[in-house]
Order: sequence, then structure tokens, then C-alpha cells
Amino acid sequence: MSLEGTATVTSAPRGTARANLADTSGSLRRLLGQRWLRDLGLKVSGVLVVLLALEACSRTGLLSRDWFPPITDTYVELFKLAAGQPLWTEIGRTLSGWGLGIALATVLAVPCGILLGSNATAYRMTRVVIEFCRPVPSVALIPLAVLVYGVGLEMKVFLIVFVTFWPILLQVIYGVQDVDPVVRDTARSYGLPAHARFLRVTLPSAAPYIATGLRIASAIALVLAVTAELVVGAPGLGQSIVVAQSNANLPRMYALIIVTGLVGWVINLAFQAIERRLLKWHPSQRQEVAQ
Amino acid sequence: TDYGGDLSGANIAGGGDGDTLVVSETAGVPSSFLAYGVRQGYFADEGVDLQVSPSSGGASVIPALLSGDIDVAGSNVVSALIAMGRRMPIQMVAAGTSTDETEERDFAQLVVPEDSPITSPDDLDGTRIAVNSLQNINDVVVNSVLGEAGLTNDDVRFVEMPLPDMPAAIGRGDVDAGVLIEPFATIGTSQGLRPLAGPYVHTRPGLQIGTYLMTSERVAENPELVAAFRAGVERTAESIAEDPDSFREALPEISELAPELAERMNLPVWRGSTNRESVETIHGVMREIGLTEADLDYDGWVAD
Amino acid sequence: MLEVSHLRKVYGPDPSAAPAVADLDFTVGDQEFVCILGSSGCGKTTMLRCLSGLIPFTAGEITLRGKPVTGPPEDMAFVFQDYSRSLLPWMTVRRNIAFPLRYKGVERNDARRATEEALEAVGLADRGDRYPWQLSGGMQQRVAIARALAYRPRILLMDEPFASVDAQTRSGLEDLLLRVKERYGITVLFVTHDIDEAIYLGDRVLVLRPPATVGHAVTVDLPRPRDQVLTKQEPEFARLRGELFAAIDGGSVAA
Amino acid sequence: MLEVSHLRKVYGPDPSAAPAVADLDFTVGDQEFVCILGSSGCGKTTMLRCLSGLIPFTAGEITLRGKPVTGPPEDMAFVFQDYSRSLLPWMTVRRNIAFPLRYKGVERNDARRATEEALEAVGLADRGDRYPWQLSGGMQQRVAIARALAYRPRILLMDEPFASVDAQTRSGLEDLLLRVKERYGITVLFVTHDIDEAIYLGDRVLVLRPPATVGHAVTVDLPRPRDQVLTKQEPEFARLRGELFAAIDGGSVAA
Amino acid sequence: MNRRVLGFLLELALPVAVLVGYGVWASRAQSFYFPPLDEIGRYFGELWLFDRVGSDLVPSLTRMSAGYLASVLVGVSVGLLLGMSRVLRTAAEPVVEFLRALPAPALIPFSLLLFGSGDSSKIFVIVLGAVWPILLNTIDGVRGVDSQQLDMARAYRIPLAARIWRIILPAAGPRIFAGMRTSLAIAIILMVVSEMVASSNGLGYFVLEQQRSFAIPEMWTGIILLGVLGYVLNWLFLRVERRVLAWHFGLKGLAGPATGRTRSAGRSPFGKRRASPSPTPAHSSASSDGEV
Ligand SMILES: Nc1ncnc2c1ncn2[C@@H]1O[C@H](COP(=O)(O)OP(=O)(O)OP(=O)(O)O)[C@@H](O)[C@H]1O
Ligand SMILES: Nc1ncnc2c1ncn2[C@@H]1O[C@H](COP(=O)(O)OP(=O)(O)OP(=O)(O)O)[C@@H](O)[C@H]1O
Ligand SMILES: [Mg+2]
Ligand SMILES: [Mg+2]
Repeated sequence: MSLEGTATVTSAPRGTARANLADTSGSLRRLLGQRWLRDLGLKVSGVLVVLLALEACSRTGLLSRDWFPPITDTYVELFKLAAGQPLWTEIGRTLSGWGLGIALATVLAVPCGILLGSNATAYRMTRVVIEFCRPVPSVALIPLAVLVYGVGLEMKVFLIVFVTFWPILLQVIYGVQDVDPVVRDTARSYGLPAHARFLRVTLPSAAPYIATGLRIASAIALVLAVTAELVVGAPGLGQSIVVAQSNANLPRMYALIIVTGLVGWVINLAFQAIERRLLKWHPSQRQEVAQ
Repeated sequence: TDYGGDLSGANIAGGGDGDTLVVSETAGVPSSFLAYGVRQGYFADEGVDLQVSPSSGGASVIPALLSGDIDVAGSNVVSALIAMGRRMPIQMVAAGTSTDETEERDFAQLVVPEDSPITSPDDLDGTRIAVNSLQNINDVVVNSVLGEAGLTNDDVRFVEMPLPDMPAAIGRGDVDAGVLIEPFATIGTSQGLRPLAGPYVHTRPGLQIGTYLMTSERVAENPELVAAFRAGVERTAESIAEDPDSFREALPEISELAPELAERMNLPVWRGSTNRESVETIHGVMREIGLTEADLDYDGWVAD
Repeated sequence: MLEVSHLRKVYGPDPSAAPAVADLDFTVGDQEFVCILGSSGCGKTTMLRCLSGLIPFTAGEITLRGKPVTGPPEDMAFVFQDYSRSLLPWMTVRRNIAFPLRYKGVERNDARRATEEALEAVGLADRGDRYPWQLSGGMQQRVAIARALAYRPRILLMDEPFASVDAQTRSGLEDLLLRVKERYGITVLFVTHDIDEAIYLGDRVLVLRPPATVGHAVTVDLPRPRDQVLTKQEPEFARLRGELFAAIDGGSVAA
Repeated sequence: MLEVSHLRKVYGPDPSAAPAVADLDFTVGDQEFVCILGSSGCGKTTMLRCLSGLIPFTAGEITLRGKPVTGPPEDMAFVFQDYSRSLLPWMTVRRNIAFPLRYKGVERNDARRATEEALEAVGLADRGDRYPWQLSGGMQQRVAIARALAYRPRILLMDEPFASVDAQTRSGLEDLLLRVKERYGITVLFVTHDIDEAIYLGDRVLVLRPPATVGHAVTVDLPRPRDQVLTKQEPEFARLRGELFAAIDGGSVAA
Repeated sequence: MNRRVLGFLLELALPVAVLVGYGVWASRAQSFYFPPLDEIGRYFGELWLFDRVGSDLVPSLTRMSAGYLASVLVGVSVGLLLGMSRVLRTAAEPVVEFLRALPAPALIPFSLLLFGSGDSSKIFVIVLGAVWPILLNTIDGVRGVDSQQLDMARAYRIPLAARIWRIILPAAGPRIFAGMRTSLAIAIILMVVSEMVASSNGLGYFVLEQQRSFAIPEMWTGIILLGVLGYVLNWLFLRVERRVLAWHFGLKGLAGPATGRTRSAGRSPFGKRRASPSPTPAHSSASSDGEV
């Protein structure tokens, strides 16, 4: 039968095509390099603007030198810390709680969210409890968590899971509701079993929402890991902040706070990279691919 | 400085082939005290392998104690009395920080701005006073300062804020006065704040502020261990009392405290065993200002 | 094979509202190819969706091989009118076609072969690794068709499947559909707006009148296999075309 | 009015990839009605999107009334092939149609009148308060057409606008389009897969060959106003149909 | 016994089960930190009916609503800006991610320095915590708008303001609401956190103070009140959402069984009562008459 492919087109004769190719691949590389550079430039200038604003604040006396250690001291401290190994140990301690917590929260919240998002009865049964638990403040739970889980990793993980579970859950529920009905019907009409509908249809449809949820949750988890260490005195960045503060070592305290922020930023970079790969089909990513 | 130690100070541990005791103690000078004792080998001599974990001194050390994750909790007497008044199964096993004998050498200072019209406790009527925690030791000691002028806690307003923020808030006039604790008292006075009173000493010279807590169960099960710990605390306290300068010298190394602060600031005093009069004084004031309703059961609460 | 009696479907909660399908009766025999014509909005899509068990209906009965339809039956494939939205944007064209096969229990190798065959048949062999949104409208529609054909359904519902392809491709797809149907013994319900296409493909042509009742049914007595040129030259073809044109004309409200 | 020369469009970052539009040249006169035929995937939609300034092109030049096109020109309306996704689901049908008018500076009353007229013209007067997703596919397509007509553009781009409506509605819409075009002096570019439709509507018919180059251009010398029955009976009509059929056949790579 | 009563009972089943379970367990376990129900109940009556409502609940609610509203405003407007401009988004990314990861307790000193110890510093802390879910969801929602709709708007030369109001915001609406709902709970949590410091009234202050004084049953009453508060606010939120996103629920076939998805998997998990199935915003009067 004559339904062969619409032939792909190679309009130019061979020789010129190759010449073109070489020519354009060079410019392509240049183009990509430029884009990468431009992005970096943008990021750096964004940071610079903020730093200048801070500087301006302290110059104009909005932030007094007495109370804020000179920002340069903080940088010096930051570099000294970064050169030594202890800082990385503390980051590692904080991140181990963070990683376990966020992983566990994801593994729990995604299936729950899909179930609750697609099954009205399940949602109604749990609604009161969910809405009741969501606003329970983590700080109030710390003593209880300590009582049950002690001061170690388990306590941190429990707190992180308890708090980040809800944002992920909600994002998943909203994501599930955003599944295109035509897509859903397609899956149903081909008789996909429930697990396949979950894996192949609902999960990818909700993926953009879940990705946002994970990015929200990852920052909350980091904040919580640090807070727990700070309040309870579990080893990690938080406890380091307390120690620095109690010893009136303010440059170090601020340096450690900056480290926390930087860790959050790096984590987010990783999340973005993963998102770019997994969601390249989504309009938010593909606008930058196509055209 | 070299960054040999852990930033969170979580690995101050050492010596002793005996039982391991995990102690959570307020970060700063109080935990440096224990770390110093560990360094000097006093605890190892008593057969205790002490692990010190600095905390922010909140209420969460007591659940940590109850959960069994830590063996000894450093807290202050007021928190301990409140908890025991609520029948928590814990006991004081040794004394922590105490204050000195004169107000100038008190390691807490009630300060006001240099140009403040407040010159004596009488002028505190109707003012806002910054404290690092509400309904706690500050209420007790400020009450005694106010009592001298015939005032009570109801005549002032307490505002809670972290110690590092206090000098700024006082200087700016957000609050009228504040209770600063070392090393922030030294920092504050060097930024031009004026000490009005040493509230701890004012309450009672040599007032015991800190205390070490263990669960009653543990105390009953293992009195030798308790005694060994107390002995270690005593040895350390004696050594510091004899040679405070070497402690001051060691401070920057142990805790990254700035050397000039370590040299200048008022240090607490340590003793080994609990000071009965202090506890009774504090409990009395607490009853008076409504921090607790329970009667003092000294022998049940203090393991000596 | 498929029996529809007194089917009624009202959208919304109020059963006394105007129905999208009012009172529909017809039967489809085994391996029959039934084409459905009807003016825009007369309820063809709604009917197909009821038959496929995707939406519940308000009243009436639908039985497939003797069993009442309550959910999507096994071995059914559906080509949706809104083809661009029925392709999964996160899968390549090839995976879009292959993924229902896996859950039908088709062997991995067989699935791969069926996918490649279907891609080849709709003329997209070189686009298998693209994403649907990188294709033109007509190509997307062909991917949806390829998915349905690769599935080897026993019953195939198609809702204006050739609306966005050019005349030539369309003839090719028509013939492809007929061959596949013949070879695998598929029962087909085929909605179209093209009278010629309906006659060329169908064993029977139903004309729906809004709100979906069968206004006219015509049995197509043209020999099989059919041929794009010869079949359309038969006098019977012209006669049927005239009859259907009249039937649609008479039945539809001016739209 | 509209001049396209050496238009080239390659999707994606790599300019040496296979182009969707390779090298396109043509001009459209003022108030001309140009129909575009071409096999599926040959680049028609891509071309329209370039002309409308919606996507940047890789090389070549497009000028509209002497000015190069860099963004969507004023007074242009576009009926997209993917009509259902171009309607805003949060607006009722009526608001979807009226929506662009407000920002064109049309008086509120005039806008209301134009909306009602357009709704009436496409046969959806009674559906104005529905949401697009409550309509059948053909109705949605008609809403998109109504929106374009109510806008009274000077240049109208239509991408297979009648693909999902039945034959009768389609004839009605064709005549409506011709009337509106005549009355308001609109220039129309009209993509379709239906050769008869292209001849019936157009002043000129272009046949595109993949990747979009003009393979054949035919001037339609049929008298206006046209008539669904009479025009299609003219011998010239039959001749043109034959010519175009051959042009598409010969030009397209087997599709 | 109609369906509504049944549904209501269904909804209450789990909470009741949890309460009973806890009650039985707590009275058996005699844990200091998990007091029996009747004790909590007694304190709840004493404290919150209605002694401390004016002194603690009202100030807290004021701070929280101010903080939440500010979060919504800032989150949506900045999110729009960053979502629409790649340049701005790239430039702001490091700063935003940095701020996002700062722990609230570490931020409090900052906000005290900047805003003093009044309510504004607390509102600042709330905003700094609650703005992120809204901001991120808005950014991602804006970036995910169907390109076909944007092309349509550009083709018809819809001006930017209208494009934002009529297309981008509604299209991103479901995501913005997802963010707002998460933020609602976070705002409550941060209300408590912000009252940890420099505060002498408020629900958060109450809870933490009771905790520090080992007044555990009293602390539980505060936590329960926070839960109740969250539940009520969420209920209000859903009512608003139902109205604003009516089209979305209809489009996705989520408006309840009446639209004809009784058997299908996707039914609205929202709303106690089934929302009117033809999602008709108040301003339009949908005539649901069928084919004439
Ligand atoms: N976003 C995109 N990214 C990459 N390639 C694309 C994209 N859109 C279209 N193409 C490719 O460009 C070519 C032309 O597509 P276009 O949509 O213009 O075809 P068309 O003539 O409109 O076809 P049809 O009649 O099927 O709608 C096709 O080969 C298609 O695969
Ligand atoms: N989700 C819905 N809610 C309410 N009414 C609907 C819905 N879907 C369709 N309708 C109405 O039902 C009727 C039949 O629609 P249907 O989609 O079945 O028509 P159709 O025959 O497929 O038309 P077309 O040829 O235009 O696709 C129409 O009047 C339409 O407005
Ligand atoms: Mg239809
Ligand atoms: Mg196209």
C-alpha cells in the first residue's frame, strides 16, 4: 500500500549540506555558549543587585553596623568555613535528615494524593483529619517528636515528613484534577488497568504540579531540618548556628545562615535540572525548546 | 583559628572507659564548662565517658531526657521546678551555673541605654523590658529588682527576643531595658548600654541558676553513675575556681568565643551540689508570681 | 453484537433538561461496518461515548455480546474527535501507540512489530521518535488512528477520524481501515460528515437527527472489496448518495 | 498586500535540521481570497503561523502592506486548526466571541451586536451562554469562526476551519464567509484539504509541496457571486478540479 | 436518611474513630505529654470559651490574615512577572531560592531589626514563609499556559493587561489556588512561629508558653484550636475556589456525579455539597435548553 512515510527532506546536494552542517554546528555551539553565559550573567547580576541593596541599606544607616557585623567579616568567615571540613560534615548531617524526610514524604504523599484526588469517598472520609492536621505548627510538635523519637535523625525525619507531606499531598490532588478528560477517557477506553492508569496517565499529567510541590517541600524540609536542630540541639547546621550565636560569634552565625540559603539554592538547581529532563514535553519547558 | 572541631560542638566527648553519659547543655559558656572538664580528664577520672551536646536551652531537653536519648539535661532551676511541680519524673543531680557575689560581677545585667532617664529600679514603672524567654528565670529575678522599688512584674511589660537582637532593640528604643546574659552583657556595655542592676545577684548573692537533671528512674537505678557525674562536675568547678584564667584562656578554643570577650566578661561560678537556699528562694518567688502552684518537695526533687 | 434500545442521555443533573441523545434504537451485527452521519451537534459523539461505557446514560439499555455495558468493554478502541488532546504529550509517537498494547498483554516483540506496522501504514514511519506536539494536525490524527489499529480491537469506534487529513491520505487511510477490518474481523462504528466516505466504507449508514434518534438507515449493497474509483462509479453509489443527502436535508434543523 | 519571499522555517535550535517550510514565495493581493492545499504535514500551518507573526521564521521576508511582519499585524484574525484549544474554557461562548472586540476599541453596544450576529450566523444563537466544553466539536469550531468574523479583520487566516462540521453546515458557512468577505473587503488565506471547497471559495488556489514550496498555483476564473449548485456545475470547475488533483498527486511525495 | 446525611456521617467517621482511639490509648498510657481527652476538653472549655478569644485569638487572626493577604498579593504579582519574563526569572532565581531556604527562626532576628518588635515584623515572617507556594505555583502556572491560547491572544492583538487578566491568570488559576491552599496552612504555622519571639499575646505565644511551662493539656487545647481554625479557614477557602474556578471543575468533569461521571474515577473530592453541575458563575444565566 502507498502509505509510506512522508519522506524527510534533504533539499541541498550532499556536498553543500556537509559544508552547511560544519558551518552551522560551529555557530550552534556559539549560540549555546552565549545562552549559557547570558543566564549566568543574569544570575550573577541578580545576586549583585541584592548585595548592593544590602550595602546601600547599611550605608544609609537602615542596618546599623553595631548590630550587623560588617558584611565583609561574614564573607571572610564564610570562606574560612568552606575551606575546612567541619562545615561539610554539618551540611551532611542536615542533608541526611532532609533527604530521608523528603523521600519518605514523597513516597507517602504521592500515592495518597492520587487516591484522594481521584476517589471522592476516600477524600471525604479523610478530609476533616487532613484539614485539621495541616495547620498544626511544627514547632509545637518538636517536644512530642523528641519524646517519641529522641533527638536524633528519626526526630528530624518525622518532623520533615509530617510537615512536607501536606504541601505535596495538596499539589498532587490538584494535579490529579487537572488531568485532561480526553486523556483520561483514552486510557479508560483502552482498558488500561488501574495501576497503568496511575503510572502512565495520572502521574505524568500531575507531574508538573508534583514537581512544584516537591520544590516547595524541599525548601520547607530544609528549613525544618535546620529549625529542629536549632531548637532541640541535634547536630547539624542548626546546632552550629546556636553555638555560634551563644558565643556571640555573629559573623559565623550569619555565615552559617548564608550557607543554609546556599544549600537551598543548590538543591533547587538539582530539582530544576531533573524537572527539565522529565517535563520536557510540558508547555512550560517546551516553549524554550521549540520555535 | 583552625577549624579542627565540629561546628555544632557535637563531638565534645572523651575519656573514660566507663559508662557513656550524653549531656545536653545550653550552648555557650555552660556547655564550655563541661567541655573543659572533659578536656582536663576530670570526668574520665571518675569513670564517665561524657558526651556534650550543646542545645538552645529550650523546653525540648526534658522530653529528650524522658525519651532516653540523652542521660543528663542541663536546664535552669526555674524550668526544672515548673516541670517537677507538674510531676514530671525528673530530679536535679548537680548544680550548673551560679552567679558571683557582687552585682558588678553578675553574669546577667539589667541594662538601659546610656542616656536613659532610668537611673534606678524605681524608674522602671511602666517600662518595656526585653528578656530572652518569658515566664522563666527572668521573671523571677526582675521581680526581685522591682520589689526593691515596691513594684511588681505587673508594673512592667516583658518583651521576648533573642539575645543577639537585644542590644540593637534597646539602643533603638524598641524596649526601655533588657536583661542581657554574657557574653552579650559585655558586648552591650561596650556598645554604650548602661548596667542598672545585676539581677541574679540582686535576688541572692551566689544564686544558682543552672541545674543538671536526670530521670528519677535513672537516679534510682544507678546512683553510682550519678555520684560519678557529680564528682566530675565538682572537680571541674574546683579547678576553675582555683585557676579561672586558664579556663578563660581555653574558652576561645573550646567554643570559638572571641578572646577579648573571654577575657573581659563575667563568668558564672560553679559548684558541685545543689544549693538548697537558692532553690528555696527561687521557688518562693515563683509561687509568688504564679509560675508554679506546687509545694517544694526538696528531698524528692533533688538527688544529693 | 451491539444492541442499543431507548438510549437517552441528558447532560447535567436535571433529567428533564433537553437531552443530547433522546431515544436511540439500533443494532450492529458482528463484524459489521456501520457509518453514522448527522448534523453538527446532533449527538453522535455523545452516543459513542455512551456505547463505549465512558459516560453513564440517563435511560435505556446497551448490550454488547449480550452483556449490558457499564464500563469500557475489553478489546475496544476509540478514536476521539479531539485527537490532539487524546495523545499523551509526555510520550513519543511510538510510545503513544505502543503503551495500550502492553496492558492488553501483548508480547513485547509483537507489540513492537505492531507499532512499527501501524506507523508505517499511516505514513509516519519516520516520525516515531517525535512528540505529538511536534507534529502537524493531520499527523496527530494519524497517530491516534495508528494507536487504535495497532490495538487490534474487536470493536472500533471512530469519531470523525479523517477530518484533518488531505484527500489523498484520506483515501489511503480508508482503504487501510477496510483491509484491517477484513483481516481481523473488527466491528466498526464510524462517525463522519462525508456522505461519500460513509457509503464507500459502510455496510450500513445511519442518519441521526437531533437530538440523536435514528432518522434514516440505509443498507449499502455495494460489492466488497471496494475500490476508490470503481465503487464510486457504480450507479448504486450515486443513488445512495442522493438518498442520504435527502435524508440529512430533511431531518436536520437549519444550522 | 502580502508578499512572501524565500520564507524558511526550521523548528528547534538547529538551523540545519529538516525545515518545515523550505523556500516559499508568493504574493496575495488586496481583498484576494487565496486557498491553500497541500498534503498533511507539508507546512501549511507553519506557514500561516509565520505569516501571522506568531512565530519567528528562520530566513526570508514577509511584508504586509509594505511593512515587514515582525509580530501579529493589526486587524488580523486567525482561526486555528486546533480550535478546541484556542477557545478559553473559563469564558462562555458569547464572551469568547466578544473578548477580542473590546480590545480592538469596539463600542460596547456594537460589540454586543456583532457578537449576536456572528452567533446567529454560525447557528449557535441559543448556545451563547454555554461554555465551550459543553459544546460538540463542530459547534466549538463554529465558535472559533464566529469569533474571527465578529472581529471584522482586514486579513483573515483560516486553518482548516470547516473540518469538523457536516456537509450542510459547511456549505452554509462557506457562503457566509464569501458574503462577509465581500461586504467588509477582507483578504483571506484559507487552508483546506477539500479541493472542491478551495475552488468554490478562492480567487486563486496554491498547492504546497512538502516542505512547503509552492508547487502549483491556479487562478479560479469562476464568476462571483458563487452558488453551491450552479458554480459546481460549470465545466471550468470540473477542469480546475482535475488540474488540482493532478497537481497534488504529482507534487506530493507519496503520503 | 438522604445522601447528604450519609455523606456527612461518612466524613465524621474517621475523626470520631481517631478521637476514640486516642482517648482509649491516652487513658491507658498515662503519658505526661499525651493527656486524656476529658482533661483537654475541660481545659479547652475553661480557656477558649471565651476567655482568651479576645486577648489571644483575635490578634493572631489579624496577623495571620494580614500576612496571608500580603503573601497572595506578592506571590501572584511577582509570580506573574517572573513567569512571563525569562530574563527576570533567571536573574531572580538564585536570590529567591536562597531566601526560600532560610529557616524562620534565623529570619526572626532580621525582621526584628528591620521592623522592630511590633506586628509588622510578625507579618513579615509570615509573608516570608507563606509566599513561596503561591509564588512557585504562579510562576509554573504562567509558564504552563496552553500555547494555543497565547497564540490566539497575540493573533487578536489582545493588549498585555488583558492578556494577563483574561488569559494568563485564569489559565494559571488552578495552580495559583493550589498554592494558595498550601500557603493558608503555612501562614497559620508561621503565625505560631512568628509569635515565638517578641510577643506577649496570640495563639502561637499561648501554645509555646504552655509548652515551656509544661502545661501540656493547655498546650493541646491551643493545637486543637489551631486545627479547628485551619479547618474553618480551609472551608471558606474552598467556597471561594468553587466559585472562581467553576469553569475548571466543569471542564475537567469534576463537578460531581450529576454531570454524569458516577462510575468514572474522577469526581470532585471537594465541597460538602455537590456543586451545581452546570458551573454558572453568578453573572451569566445559562439557559440549559437543548437542541431546538
Ligand atoms: N512545534 C514543532 N516542533 C517541531 N516540528 C514541528 C512543530 N510543529 C510542526 N512541526 C513539523 O513541521 C512540519 C509541518 O507541520 P505543519 O503543522 O505546518 O503541517 P500542516 O501542513 O499544517 O499539516 P496538516 O494538514 O496535517 O495540519 C511537520 O513535519 C511537523 O512535524
Ligand atoms: N459536557 C457537556 N455538557 C453539556 N452539554 C453537552 C456536553 N457535551 C455535549 N453537549 C451537548 O450535547 C449535544 C450533542 O453533542 P455531541 O458532541 O454528541 O454532538 P456531535 O453529534 O458529536 O456533533 P459534532 O459533529 O459537532 O461533533 C450538543 O447540543 C452539545 O451542546
Ligand atoms: Mg462530535
Ligand atoms: Mg495544519
